[in-house]
Amino acid sequence: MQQQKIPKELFEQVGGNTTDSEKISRPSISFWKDVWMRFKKNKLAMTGVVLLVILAIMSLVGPHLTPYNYYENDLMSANQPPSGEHWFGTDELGRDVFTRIWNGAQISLFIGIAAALIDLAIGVIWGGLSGYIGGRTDEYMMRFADILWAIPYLLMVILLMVVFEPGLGTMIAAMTITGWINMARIVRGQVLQLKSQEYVMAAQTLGANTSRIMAKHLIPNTMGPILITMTLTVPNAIFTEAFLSYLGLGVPQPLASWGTMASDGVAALQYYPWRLFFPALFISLTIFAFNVIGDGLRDALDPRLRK
Amino acid sequence: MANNQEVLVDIKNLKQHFGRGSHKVKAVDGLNFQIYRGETFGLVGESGCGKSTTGRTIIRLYDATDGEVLFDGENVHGKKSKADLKKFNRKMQMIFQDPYASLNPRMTVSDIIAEGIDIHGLSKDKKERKERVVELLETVGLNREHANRYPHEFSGGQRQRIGIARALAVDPDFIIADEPISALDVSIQAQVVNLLKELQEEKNLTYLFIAHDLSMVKYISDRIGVMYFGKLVEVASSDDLYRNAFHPYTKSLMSAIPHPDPDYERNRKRVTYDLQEHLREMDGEEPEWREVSPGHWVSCTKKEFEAYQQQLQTQ
Amino acid sequence: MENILEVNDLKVSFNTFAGEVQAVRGVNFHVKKGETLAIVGESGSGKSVTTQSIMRLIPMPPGEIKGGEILFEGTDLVKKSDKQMEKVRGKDIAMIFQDPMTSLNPTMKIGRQIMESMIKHRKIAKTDAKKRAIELLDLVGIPKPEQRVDQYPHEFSGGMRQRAMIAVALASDPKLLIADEPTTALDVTIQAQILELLKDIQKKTNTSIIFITHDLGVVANVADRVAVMYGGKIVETGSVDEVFYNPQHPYTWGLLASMPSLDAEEGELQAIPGSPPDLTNPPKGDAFAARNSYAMKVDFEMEPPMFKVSDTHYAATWLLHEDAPKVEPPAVVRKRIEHFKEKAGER
Amino acid sequence: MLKYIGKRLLYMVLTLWVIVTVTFFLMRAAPGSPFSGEKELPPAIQANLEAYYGLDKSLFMQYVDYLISVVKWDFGPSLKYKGQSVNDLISEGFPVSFALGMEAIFLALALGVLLGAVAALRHNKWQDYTAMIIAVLGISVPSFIMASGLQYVLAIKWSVLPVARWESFAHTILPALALASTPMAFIARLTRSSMLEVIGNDYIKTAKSKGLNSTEITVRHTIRNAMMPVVSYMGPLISAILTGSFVIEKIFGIPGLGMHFVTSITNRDYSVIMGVTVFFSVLLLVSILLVDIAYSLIDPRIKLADKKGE
Repeated sequence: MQQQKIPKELFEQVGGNTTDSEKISRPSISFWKDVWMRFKKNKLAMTGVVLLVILAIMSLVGPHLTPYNYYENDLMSANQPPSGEHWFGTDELGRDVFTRIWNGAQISLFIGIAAALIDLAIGVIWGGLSGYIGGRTDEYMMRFADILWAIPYLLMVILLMVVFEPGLGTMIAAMTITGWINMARIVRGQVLQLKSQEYVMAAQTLGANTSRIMAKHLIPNTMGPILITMTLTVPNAIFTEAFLSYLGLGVPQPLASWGTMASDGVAALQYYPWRLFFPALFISLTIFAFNVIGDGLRDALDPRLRK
Repeated sequence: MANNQEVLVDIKNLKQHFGRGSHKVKAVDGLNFQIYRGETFGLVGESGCGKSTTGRTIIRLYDATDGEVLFDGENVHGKKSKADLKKFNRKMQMIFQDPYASLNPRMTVSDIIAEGIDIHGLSKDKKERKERVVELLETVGLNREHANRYPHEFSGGQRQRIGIARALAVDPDFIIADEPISALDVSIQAQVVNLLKELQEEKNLTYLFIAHDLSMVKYISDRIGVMYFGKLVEVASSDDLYRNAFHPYTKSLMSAIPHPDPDYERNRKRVTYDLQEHLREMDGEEPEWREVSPGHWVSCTKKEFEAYQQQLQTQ
Repeated sequence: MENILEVNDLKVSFNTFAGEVQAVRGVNFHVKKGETLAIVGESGSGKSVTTQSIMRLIPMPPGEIKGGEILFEGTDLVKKSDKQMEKVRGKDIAMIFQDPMTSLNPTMKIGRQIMESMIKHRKIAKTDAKKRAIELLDLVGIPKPEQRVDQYPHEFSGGMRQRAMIAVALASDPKLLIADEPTTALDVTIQAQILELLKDIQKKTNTSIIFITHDLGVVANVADRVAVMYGGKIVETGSVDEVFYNPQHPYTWGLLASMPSLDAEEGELQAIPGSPPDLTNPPKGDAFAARNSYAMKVDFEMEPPMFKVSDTHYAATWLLHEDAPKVEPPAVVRKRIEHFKEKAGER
Repeated sequence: MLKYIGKRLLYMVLTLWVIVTVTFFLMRAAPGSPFSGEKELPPAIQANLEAYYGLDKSLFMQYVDYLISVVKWDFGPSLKYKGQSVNDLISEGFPVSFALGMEAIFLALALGVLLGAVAALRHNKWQDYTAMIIAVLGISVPSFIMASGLQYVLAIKWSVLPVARWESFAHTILPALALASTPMAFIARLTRSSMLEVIGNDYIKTAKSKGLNSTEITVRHTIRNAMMPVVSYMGPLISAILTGSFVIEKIFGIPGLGMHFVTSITNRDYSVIMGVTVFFSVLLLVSILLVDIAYSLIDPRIKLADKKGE
């Protein structure tokens, strides 16, 4: 090793600077801010967000952009292809498809969001209690859920729709009657896992009561999986709505839902393919948007990917 | 050394069994020992021997299957009013093993440290709370700027110090440290151990220090208990234990620790412990808890007891 | 003795969210035939990255070998293609990982996992490979190897799995064995058994070993030579006696002083204050300077070169510069140096 | 193992009982008589009919009768098609549905695993993106739209495949594809994420350190471990295929059980709805049980858990 010439005064002893080594140079970021920054980088997920925002705005604004409404028949102009007058064409009763699509958006999104919210409420309470109380109570609560879980979801929904008066309420009720179990299971799993985390134990040793542990420790740390599950419940409900509509169990006429419109479109496919195209497009776009948002959230929340 | 001292924690026939029937695991199976005020009691043993369960049962994270934990003469277990439990929660605290899992990732450092203050209403207003948090941060070698940050921004050693600050917030008398350094790097371990020692002197704390690293335990503890499969096999002052370990399991454990000393390592003779063979030697006799020399207890048979005493005399 | 491995100025980086992490920043070392080199350092010091680069096991991307060469028996592994590397891995160089619970495939029988590299590299028949697998299990001290060979990893205890992992590594008689913290996840008594086993095998097969650990006790036990890493660099290297009894770098001093020693009537442990450096923007000068109570102005300005202490002993600290003031190492270290002088006197 | 299966069977029976009971009371609670759709019947004939179908007994007795006949595997006569029993419908329609379902399951598994594996092995490369776009499309497009789309393009516009009916193998391709599209997309995503997780495991590093090449690592170490979640998806897969078959069979005019079921819904043919629901439930529960048993046979770790559990 060659020794370079170094000015002598540099060899003055100054000692270390420990406070420097403890300094954190990066700006402080809260958990959700961090998740959002990660999420923003996911182009596909952001596409989903933009799509959803547009869909939501259009569902409110869209119906007012045309001189038509969703229920008025005009048999003279039935089954018209898309044109300057009817942007998405008309259906067999001459109703403007563009107007109906955005009214349908209201209904489809409402069904999806309502189902997700009901699932959320029941699922979080059931799963949270089951997991937190544990022991026998947990066992019985989960057995009950297991039995319901084993009932084929769509079959049960179909049965309920056959029996009860068709309508929005029935449909949402039918979807949530067993739909909440998925959420309950996820919440329970999370709570069980978190319960044994050392920070929860620390709170217990400090004398925190159940409500404090729930509010400060368990629920904030379960939010991620809950959010992901919700973003996947919404498209599932929209999907189910479409499926039921195809079986003739959808919302009654003249209400427009994407499902009923697509179902009618299938019947008319051979001669008026655009009548399937538009509802199909929007159903698919919505499900797509929710799915990529769900995926994006999952990635953004994945603890293995963070440093 | 500690004989004339006041007993702070008295553990009597403590048992902690998990599961039922054939699934039963006797994690802790009849422990008896005392911890004196102001001392550090080290509890060592290999993974799965029940040492962490012991700590958690003492602080009532688990309800004991049987036995008592007397803290200052009062049983911690059994039926207790909420107020009584809260009182214990202030006197007894815990420091955890995993610097990552022991801090809630969604809370700021200041909220984490102030959790005890909030629960027990120890500050009059926000300002006092904040001052107290800063004071605690400084006690553990961090500073004001760290208060509003989140756990993931800290290194393992820093996190462990935050955990210590959280425990200190309620001014406890007794702290159970459950492997507080085993997840840390060597250079950081000493920081934490020194901090614990300083705090002990300053605040007259009593520690139960649970670990598997015997050299560090020896350094920090006044007395040491060695656990094997849910039972204590030997308790002695730490110097005594290192000079005169009697129980064959203790011997094997001590002979297995590598020391940062090549010459020592070249000559190290490892002793192995074979439970089956030991059981055969005991010849069906149940070992009992006997005092071989003052303050040095060993779980042994009568024959072994005599042999140990002989061994002491010839020294 | 000839060098089996020579690493020259190796630089490895990872591209992460926060920027480029310079995990290894110019590392030089060599391993001789039949010896054990221990690389010590704390987490984030770059010791695992260094050895995984030798095997070219770091995921690329985000990892990248930015420079330097890794000469194995004279040929540069950095320049080899992936295909050529496959012929080196397992055959010439084998590796044992830290966590025996996760480093074995849970759905494949232990025997098959041992046989794999034999069949691949030595093209022997399955029945012969199985026979050899049983022999290997026996060699690493697993009782009833004929039965064990057909069991799955979950049927093995932690210590047994690490033994099985060693058998996997030994399957093709590698010339160099890299053990990456092989005992960290194990209890002390099991650790002692595994260390004895490794030394025993080395004696029998004359394999070279690179042993990575953060435990100085383990280093003292297994190593012939030691390299101390800090902040992505080697700060001191020498024979095990030199590093333990005549340490030169303040970081090595700090490590030795922060461990309780057995016999000494010890006072306070001398902890190294502060936290390790953030390698996304490594500090100017000596990476250890901020935590070094002996630091001089120059430590914050310039990186110290490797100063020669003896033919085998080098340390990267400005304290060894002729113009540097003489400093007193911590008491524990002074005692060690006295011991070193006594030993030298005896010789 | 036997104890485990026994326990599972018990739960299955319990679930079935809940399904049968719920189905029964729901149907009885349905508005209107099953015969109300037809022209006004004279009261005497109405009473006769009701007696024939057991509708004159008390509700509870009807329930008990129904339970007994279900246990005897007799779902009674169809209300709409005189002279045909529900059992007839099942034995007639099920083989067709079964063939279609099998073809779809095969397609979903083969294509799904292939897509997922390619995506995982070419992570963050164009192959990954392509495969995942296909998968997201499969998930986003409801099966009846997919079916109609395929029918319109491939059969009506280009006439490369038959539009409908159930005659030759060529007739099965479109419906099977349409039926498989959604589950295939799920399997692709599942395979991908599971493979990515396995690739990150330490034992893959071990395999690499042995000098195995990437094909050997994938075949011997990655695929098998990554298939576990896919195997456990088999239950939901069968369920998805089964319910999907309702619309697919209707669109393609396939005389399977799903088509009968949909027709019975439109006709409000309650005994058929009930019978087919119970049949489908049994089918699903049994296949999920079989999948779980198969799973425990594939994963050596689970066997141990069972041994411990016994």
